[in-house]
Amino acid sequence: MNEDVVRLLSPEGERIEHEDYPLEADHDQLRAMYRDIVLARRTDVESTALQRTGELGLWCPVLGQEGVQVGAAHAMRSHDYGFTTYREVGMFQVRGVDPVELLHLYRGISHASWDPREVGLGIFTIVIGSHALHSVGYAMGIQRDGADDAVLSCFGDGATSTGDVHEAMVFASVFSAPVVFLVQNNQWAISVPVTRQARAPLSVRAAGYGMPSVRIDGNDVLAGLAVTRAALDRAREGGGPTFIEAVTYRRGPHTTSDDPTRYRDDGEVEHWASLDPLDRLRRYLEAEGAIDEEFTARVAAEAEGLGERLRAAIRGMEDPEPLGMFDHVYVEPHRQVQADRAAMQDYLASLELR
Amino acid sequence: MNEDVVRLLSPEGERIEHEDYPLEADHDQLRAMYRDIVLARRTDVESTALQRTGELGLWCPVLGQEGVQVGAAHAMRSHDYGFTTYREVGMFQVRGVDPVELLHLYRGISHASWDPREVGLGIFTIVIGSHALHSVGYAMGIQRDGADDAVLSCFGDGATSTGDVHEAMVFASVFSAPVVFLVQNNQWAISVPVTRQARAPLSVRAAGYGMPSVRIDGNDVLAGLAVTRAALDRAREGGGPTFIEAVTYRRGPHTTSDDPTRYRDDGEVEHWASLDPLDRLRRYLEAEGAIDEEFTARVAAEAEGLGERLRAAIRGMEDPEPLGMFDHVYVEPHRQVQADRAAMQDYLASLELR
Amino acid sequence: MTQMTMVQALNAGLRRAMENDPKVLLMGEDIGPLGGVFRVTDGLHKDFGDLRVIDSPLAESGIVGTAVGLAMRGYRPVLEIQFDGFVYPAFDQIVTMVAKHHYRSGGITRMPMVIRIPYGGGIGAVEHHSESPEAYFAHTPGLRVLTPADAAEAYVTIQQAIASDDPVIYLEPKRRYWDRAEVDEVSAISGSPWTSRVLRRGSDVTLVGYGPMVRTCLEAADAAAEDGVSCSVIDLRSLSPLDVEPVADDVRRTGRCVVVHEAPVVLGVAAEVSAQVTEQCFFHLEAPVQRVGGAFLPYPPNRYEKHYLPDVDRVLDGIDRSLAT
Amino acid sequence: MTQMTMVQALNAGLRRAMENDPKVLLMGEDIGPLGGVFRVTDGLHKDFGDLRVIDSPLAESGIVGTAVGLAMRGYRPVLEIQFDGFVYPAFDQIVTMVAKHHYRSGGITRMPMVIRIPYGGGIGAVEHHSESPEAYFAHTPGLRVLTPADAAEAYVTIQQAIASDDPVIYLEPKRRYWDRAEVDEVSAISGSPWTSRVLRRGSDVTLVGYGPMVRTCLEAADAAAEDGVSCSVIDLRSLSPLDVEPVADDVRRTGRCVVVHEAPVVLGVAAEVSAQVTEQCFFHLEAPVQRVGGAFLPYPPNRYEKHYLPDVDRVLDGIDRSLAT
Ligand SMILES: Cc1ncc(C[n+]2csc(CCOP(=O)(O)OP(=O)(O)O)c2C)c(N)n1
Ligand SMILES: Cc1ncc(C[n+]2csc(CCOP(=O)(O)OP(=O)(O)O)c2C)c(N)n1
Ligand SMILES: [Mg+2]
Ligand SMILES: [Mg+2]
Repeated sequence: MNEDVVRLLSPEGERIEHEDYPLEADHDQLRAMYRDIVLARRTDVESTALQRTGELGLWCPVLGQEGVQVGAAHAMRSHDYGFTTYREVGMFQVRGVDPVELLHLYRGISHASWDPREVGLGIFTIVIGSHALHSVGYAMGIQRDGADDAVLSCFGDGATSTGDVHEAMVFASVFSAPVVFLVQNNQWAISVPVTRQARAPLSVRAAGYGMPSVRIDGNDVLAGLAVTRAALDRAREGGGPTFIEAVTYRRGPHTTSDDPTRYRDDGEVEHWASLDPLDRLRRYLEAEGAIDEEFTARVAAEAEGLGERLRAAIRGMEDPEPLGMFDHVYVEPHRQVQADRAAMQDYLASLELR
Repeated sequence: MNEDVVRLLSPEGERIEHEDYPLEADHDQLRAMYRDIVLARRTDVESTALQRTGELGLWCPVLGQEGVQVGAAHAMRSHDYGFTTYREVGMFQVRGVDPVELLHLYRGISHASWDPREVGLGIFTIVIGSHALHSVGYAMGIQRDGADDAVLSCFGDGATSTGDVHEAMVFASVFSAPVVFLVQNNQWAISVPVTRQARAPLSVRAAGYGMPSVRIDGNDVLAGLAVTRAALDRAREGGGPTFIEAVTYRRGPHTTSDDPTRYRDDGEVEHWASLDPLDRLRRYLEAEGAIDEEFTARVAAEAEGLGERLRAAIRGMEDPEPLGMFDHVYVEPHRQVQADRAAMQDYLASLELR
Repeated sequence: MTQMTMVQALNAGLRRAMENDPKVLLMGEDIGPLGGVFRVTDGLHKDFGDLRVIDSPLAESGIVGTAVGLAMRGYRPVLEIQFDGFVYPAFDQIVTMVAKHHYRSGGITRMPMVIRIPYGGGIGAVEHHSESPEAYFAHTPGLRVLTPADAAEAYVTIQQAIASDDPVIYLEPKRRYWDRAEVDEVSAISGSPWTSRVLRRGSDVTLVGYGPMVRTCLEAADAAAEDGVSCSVIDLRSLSPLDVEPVADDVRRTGRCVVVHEAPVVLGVAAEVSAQVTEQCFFHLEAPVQRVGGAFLPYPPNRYEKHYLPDVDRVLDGIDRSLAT
Repeated sequence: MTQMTMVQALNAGLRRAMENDPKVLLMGEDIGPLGGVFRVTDGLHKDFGDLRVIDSPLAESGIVGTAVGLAMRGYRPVLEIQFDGFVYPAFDQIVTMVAKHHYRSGGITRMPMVIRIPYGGGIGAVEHHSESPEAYFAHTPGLRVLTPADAAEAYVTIQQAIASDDPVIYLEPKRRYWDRAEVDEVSAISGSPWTSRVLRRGSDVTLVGYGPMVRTCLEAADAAAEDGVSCSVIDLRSLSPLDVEPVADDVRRTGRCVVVHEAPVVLGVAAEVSAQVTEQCFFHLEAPVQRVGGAFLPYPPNRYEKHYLPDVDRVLDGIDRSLAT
């Protein structure tokens, strides 16, 4: 990893002070973050397993990136709003998206099913980069409301090549929108290395928009928390957007359909395993005396329970009623949808008669 | 104008040495550039007049921007290739696009009519920003040919906000394509000031792609020549892309349909008139003894002749034959076009019978 | 009643929508101090300020994409795309985000948004300034598509589009921008815009058009009447949903139908009208539905447009073809 | 003859095209060492290297836009768009640049380019991975549109598409990627791809499909035969130009026509086929052309797709509707 990053916790779990990002270590929050990583990881492992047994069509593993996700999500206030990619299990966990909702999606029952207003997190789109613009628009809405909320907009290194991310940076900067861009540079966009997206560190892009940027250790939950919090606060106070590049690594395959042996070495993966975000947080908390065996056992048991809940939920998931697919195409009645629905209803009835 | 620009010729016409851009002043080339500005200006004035009298549907005045256009075009070798916008009359002049071709276009007889291979300049598109990508692809082709040509890609300040320009910079940098991006920052995109496109100087964008950049005085033909030549040479030698921001000003309306009094002050226009690129070149050449009255009179007469030629050409321009519109939709015969053409032919014949 | 051009009617309609609902805001290129290249937003920036009339950077995907976020936050953005030919950079945001968002959110998040696009030819413009992209949008589930035929319609339907909780592609026939009509600014707005309008009843042929071609159809009906052919004229007005019922009803009487648009005929709106009318009136049709529209070529240089665009003669030719069967 | 899946056939066809013409090069996301998410380009990067098999940055407009420049320089780029739902960011480059360039250049500059797009549903994929965008392209003058129905077709037509001097949108029916067929790698390639293929002659109903629905139509014809209904089956293959003549010829015999596709029916390809067949066979038709296709909604979550997608029963229902008139 490039050493030119903000890091508050070493891979060995030692606390590093950084003059720009002082952080009061609140043990409750630290414990909560530990728990969130463990639970996110459980959702990840369990869902991968459910995909392997054919219960899910697909899953996007997050292993290795939970540090910055959980840290940054903890930096958000409840009224703040987040936009994520598919790989943001740590964010979902912290903001309170029930992982069962994710199972619905990857099982093909719904495209999304949580209420963004309840959790302050938009449903994600798979179309890379396009939500960066939605983030900025949402932030422009906050401005117009005169509210002091802020938006966290997450995307990957691959996404930075898209026109939409560029246009998002242009709009955010010229309108001083209260938005923080958080790029998880996990080194890969499926099989394409980040060097195919950029010749310079991604964080350098920000200056071109007159926007400050920070490069952080993405496997350091404390850096994720402190730097994101500072940026969100700056945004809500009218200081405009900030760009954060979190340097991290996707240790698993891109999705359960992917075969990373075709394009990368195991050595790389092992190196990054030694920089695991949970390991270093645990070491730090143990040294601080903030957690003990009883606590870790309790969290482990909770994770077990979560795993069981997910397996049970899958067993109970039934295919939706066919006519449900006609719901919500429009808010107001639309002649064509009504006609097609009626025709489908007749057709289904005719099948039963046969 | 921001003073942080490369300038080799002061507004008063004094030569300024710049250590990065030494320039041997070749009098023949200097005189040629003088002539090109005068002729481009004549094309511009004449075409504007032809639009006012209803002979052309539209015209895009270039007044004020001819300095960098002519300088940069003179930096190109004959095998180099350029991509421009609609406003690049100086480029067209230098590369040898007959202005009569432009009249065809703005009169609505053709979308374009010159052969890009002959002049080494692509036909332009009005869709802002999209040709930046074509430039990069063309440059990638040069790479694959193993040729030492280079591409000059011109666009405006407004274009820098488009996703396509961003994607062009990404592709150019990661593939080290032999292309030079030349932005004519003329301060306006129709009625929108450049501050609505960017919070920082546009040239700062380049660093985010790991690309060098230079900001130049766009009303200084020598800076345009020297800086573009250096960048093109760097590109052809495998050094990759360069980004040049030419700071200049659009002194006329956006097009003949525009009404700039709605959005800007005359004072601004007057200020920039005092920085005119032709005035300063003339002062310099006179002081150098590179031109005399006889020369300027000869060029003036040539411009007169050009004006007459354009007026005569317009008088001779006939509307095209209706069936010509079916030509060149496809290279190979296409059933639908053939059928539609035949139907139109029958229809036109039936009208004559009536 | 006030005499207005379509530009003035749209301006008045936008103003009224902004007065009635503080969540309505406008965004687009050059819509602020300049008032838009056609002056549709003239004076609105002055009266409603920077926060509600937003001159955007030059980026169409950015305009539509940020509007998606504004809608999520509870705003009702009304966007201007400067010309038909410049909507394509925003196509991804329109078809994958705007069109689908309510559906994919399971009905939780609405996307009330109007995307205004001056469209069509006939004004002698340069390339990319005369296109008719309506079929792309009418083929896309999740969008609604409206196009006014005259100033009175424009005044009413722009407000109805803004009031709709679904996203609306609002296509303004630019060659009719300067046509005048009586506009009723006083009465409350009523009626549904999602229906076809029967403008004239005839007995021989049903003429169907929309947007810029409605006037052309009316003129053709006049000309046909002189030749003793009596035409109905129907303005589709809404291209999604299509309201084919009134057309089918009329065709059941006339037995003949001619559909007119500027866009290329192949897979143009007339193809759908033809298919539906034939499905519904098969035994009433005395001739196949005739389509009059653009040939299969990119919009040509404007000196060709008098031949490219359907005009009264071309519509009469379509009527003749129908009557010849 | 070799047994191949469609993926293998495309791979072999691409390889042969690259061997035959050094100007052919491939570009797309993950098409290099990974071989594409469907492995269509498997092994090509290894054998042809970085300069001819280009793993691109994640930017579809960039892929198509740079290919325009490559074509201007004399190359023949063959692009891969990873999935149907990701072609829209490139829509502007495709419809305003690729489609129009030869025309707008006055015939001087050609745009030989193939844009490969895996399309359609039926594989239980997540959102944006199952769409059928063909009507957008078939409505766009300047583009050609091809879609193979099986491996043998794929092997031949991908090479023909690459050899075409016009730009081709090449739509690969991803649910048929793993279907096997006998592929002739030896004979010289001949015949035109721009025609419909009559696969079966029947006497009662003309079934028309393309891409993924060809197999479905053949299966439906088998099932109908068991009920004593004899169907012709025609594969359109080329969606631009459409070759309706063989369909019309057949309908003149059968009097009935059913057109099938996955895309939404409204303004789908079947609308155009219906309109043209009706124009050409008006007095031969015994029933209106029936359309079987997607309902007017965004592609639904995949647990609905068995209901959303036309299958044998839905095609039989279309046949019944036709026969019922
Ligand atoms: C517009 C678009 N193009 C292509 C894809 C296919 N695709 C899915 S994920 C992905 C890579 C994304 O990389 P990155 O942004 O780095 O995010 P990561 O998966 O690494 O978290 C690609 C190419 C897509 N989803 N959207
Ligand atoms: C994609 C696109 N959107 C909008 C327009 C309308 N338009 C034409 S020129 C222009 C401003 C261009 O500004 P800039 O890039 O600075 O070039 P300049 O005209 O100043 O030379 C706009 C918005 C367009 N041509 N293309
Ligand atoms: Mg990544
Ligand atoms: Mg400008």
